[in-house]
Amino acid sequence: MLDKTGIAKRIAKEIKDGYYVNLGIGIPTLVANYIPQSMDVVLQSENGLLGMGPFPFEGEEDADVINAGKQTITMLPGSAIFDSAMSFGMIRARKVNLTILGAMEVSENGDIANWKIPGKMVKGMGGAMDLVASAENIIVAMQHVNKAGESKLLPQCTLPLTGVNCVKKIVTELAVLDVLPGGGFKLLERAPGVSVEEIKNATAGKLIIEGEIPEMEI
Amino acid sequence: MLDKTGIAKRIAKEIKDGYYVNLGIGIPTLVANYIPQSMDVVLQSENGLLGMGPFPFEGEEDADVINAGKQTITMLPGSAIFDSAMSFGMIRARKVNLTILGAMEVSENGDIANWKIPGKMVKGMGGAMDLVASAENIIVAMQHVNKAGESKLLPQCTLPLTGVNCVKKIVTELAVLDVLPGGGFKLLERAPGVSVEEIKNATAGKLIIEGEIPEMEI
Amino acid sequence: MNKVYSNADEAIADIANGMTLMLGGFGLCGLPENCIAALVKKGVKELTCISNNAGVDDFGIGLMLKQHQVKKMISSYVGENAEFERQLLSGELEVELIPQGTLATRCMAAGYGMPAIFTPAGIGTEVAEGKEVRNFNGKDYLMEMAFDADFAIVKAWKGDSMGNLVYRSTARNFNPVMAMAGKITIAEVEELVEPGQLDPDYVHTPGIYVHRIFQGVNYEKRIEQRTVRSKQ
Amino acid sequence: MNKVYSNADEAIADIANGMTLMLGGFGLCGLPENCIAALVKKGVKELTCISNNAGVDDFGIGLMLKQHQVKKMISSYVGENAEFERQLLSGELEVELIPQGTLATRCMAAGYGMPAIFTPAGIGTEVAEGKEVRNFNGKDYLMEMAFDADFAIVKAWKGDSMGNLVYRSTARNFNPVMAMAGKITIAEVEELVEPGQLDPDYVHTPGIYVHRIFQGVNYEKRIEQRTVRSKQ
Repeated sequence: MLDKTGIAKRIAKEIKDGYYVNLGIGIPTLVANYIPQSMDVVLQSENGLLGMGPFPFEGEEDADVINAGKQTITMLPGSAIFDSAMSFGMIRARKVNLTILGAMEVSENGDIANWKIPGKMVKGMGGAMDLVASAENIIVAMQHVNKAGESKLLPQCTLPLTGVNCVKKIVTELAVLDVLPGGGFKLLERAPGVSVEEIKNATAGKLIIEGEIPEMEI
Repeated sequence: MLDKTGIAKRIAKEIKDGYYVNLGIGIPTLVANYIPQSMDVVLQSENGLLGMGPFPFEGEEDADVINAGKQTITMLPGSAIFDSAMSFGMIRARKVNLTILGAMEVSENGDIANWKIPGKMVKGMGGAMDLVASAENIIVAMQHVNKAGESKLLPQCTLPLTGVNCVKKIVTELAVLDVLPGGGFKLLERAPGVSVEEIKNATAGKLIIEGEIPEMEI
Repeated sequence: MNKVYSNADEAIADIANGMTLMLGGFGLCGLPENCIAALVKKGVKELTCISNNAGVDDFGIGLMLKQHQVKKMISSYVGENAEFERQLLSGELEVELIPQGTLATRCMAAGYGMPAIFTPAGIGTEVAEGKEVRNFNGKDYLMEMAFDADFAIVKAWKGDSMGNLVYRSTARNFNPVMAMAGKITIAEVEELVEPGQLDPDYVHTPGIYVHRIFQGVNYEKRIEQRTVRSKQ
Repeated sequence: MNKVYSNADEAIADIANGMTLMLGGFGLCGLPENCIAALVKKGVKELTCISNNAGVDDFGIGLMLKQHQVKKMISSYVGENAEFERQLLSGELEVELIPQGTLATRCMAAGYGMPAIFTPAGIGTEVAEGKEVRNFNGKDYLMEMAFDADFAIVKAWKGDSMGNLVYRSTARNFNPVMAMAGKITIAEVEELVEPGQLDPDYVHTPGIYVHRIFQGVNYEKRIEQRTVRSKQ
């Protein structure tokens, strides 16, 4: 089973040289730490920055330099600043190659819910609806089951949707799965020490298992 | 009767302190020379400049600094440069207070034709269609009659239209006229030495004459 | 053309009860702090506020919420404000949550004189309810309307007396698109300069969009999530 | 991520007959001179060119027209080119004249992922023929579609190897909106610099939009209407 760092490390392997990547809050943010130094990858922060760097050294924080999670950050050489309309313009025009974000639920046809629990949590969707509606390549980073032990990979989402038919891949503490265009979670890899049976038990939606499922390499 | 300079001078009187003004090619360009120094007026050039100044001194031309007529110009302190989309964005959003342009024909309901003579001249509309479709306040600077001696103030335009119901005021070598919202050219002022009769003869569209028509002051 | 005001109180003097305001900033970054303080002092009420966030309990728009000055918030993310949540759940506050890109683009539409724009954000979700859906090239889009705000209130780094504005780093965010979108736009700046002191090539908001400008004071520029790494 | 090409020939090598190109510039100002020269040299044909103007007889897109490389021009103003007029009247050249703001905004729409935009430009004229008219708040607008170009070719003043661009003065014009709009965007620059040498706050076109960049040579920067005043 993977910890959060493991999930981030596994997702980092999906990133290719030359990619522009938008990382959501939470586990996706950690992915930045595991992108190989040899690769030219540019991180987009939807509040208006291309070229996000690591957190600043203590004492060097700048209130005017933050990411979409409102965290103080730094900018790398070759950064560019722009306004919010252009930021979502480049997202909508599919100039961002990969979007990695968290989810509360994903359905077997690629719907995602991650912004609202009626009567309980009303924080808003932020940029998530724009990202999932436009990105060509969306990877969800999340736990396979919720705190109540219920599967988050469902036949249908029960929570209000963020977007429909959009998630392409899911990486959890147990497995890597593709969401097939025709519907269904296709099991690609098992986390180290996790059995196919455990993944089956944790997946409420249609799980497609073909042939031997390899253990993932991180 | 006014010469081109006279028309430009008379139009300059329509400009108010604080106005942002777009000047078309030809007579409208001359208007810039007669804006009182005491007024803060900013000239917009639709190729992407606010704060157009006079022509450069000889030897100081810069190929990168031109106006919408492709003439070399200068920029005044407080200028701003922007791209073509923003330029027409501010025009469309009616941030430009006054548009002055030439015309081949104007109809009594405020239609304007100034971009095409079928089979003869096909230069294109440039920014004129955008300007006339959006500007709140459009003054046409033109000759009252064409070279064949035919009136350019018509019941209906005969040439392909640039815009409909948009011209508010016309200044010619003979007169100043308002285009009334309900239709008709309301005669406001006569050029020095020009009689109402002469204006009547030169105007094919509906001319509205109420009371004494003063001679214009320039 | 006198656009220069002496302070926030003067610049916002005619903002009245019931008006719709756009307020720049992302989180607490690039906030028009002076104008918000002046609005709180003036006590104007029943406002509709269009702003990406609702501030925190004791800063930003949170200060206006605390005084019950806001009737309705139009935002994309409001998760940092307990008082906000209380007012929302008790029904004191009306809230319209919309996607962040939709918020930005509806501002831009207003500034560019476009009555509506198309975006796929929200298709298939409750955001799409009651809205026109239109298919282009096999993909569905929502038609979203340009905003209509009485005032846009923005914060820039530098500005000149003609209203030209320059923003600094990610404090730019929503400020330029809102600056274009207000019927009247008020800009507060950290440094007010004379015309000619800003390079025309690097003006972010041309002065034509800005009606009032003043030199702000005492910027706190609070940091919401101070994250650092230690020097090794 | 290697975006840097050694010259125009390399950068345009895969532009093929029948493609649709956007070309930046206004008149002869801010023209991608090197790429135009390379396209003429390569002799690629049947092109659809989206560009505000069509150059003059012996410069700019006029050079491509002379070689009969252009099948169709989409422009707003073409009045400076006799060869153009001859080809148009003889039916050799197809021409679509559209309002300048519509041209710019259809580029921007492509760059911002918006399939269509609304503009009042052309309402009641032949430009409106066959297009959807829609009324918003009592005013009619045309729905105009985003452009779809295989390549956008732009000229900037400075650029870095990550594709970030800075334009100079009114040579900016259509270049930034076209840079955003190409499926593949090629930028030629007067000065190519290393990442970090352009101030992130003053980048006009973020590198994400630019796929290829090269340092141009021998810029002529011809002036179309040299107008001066004499020193008194």
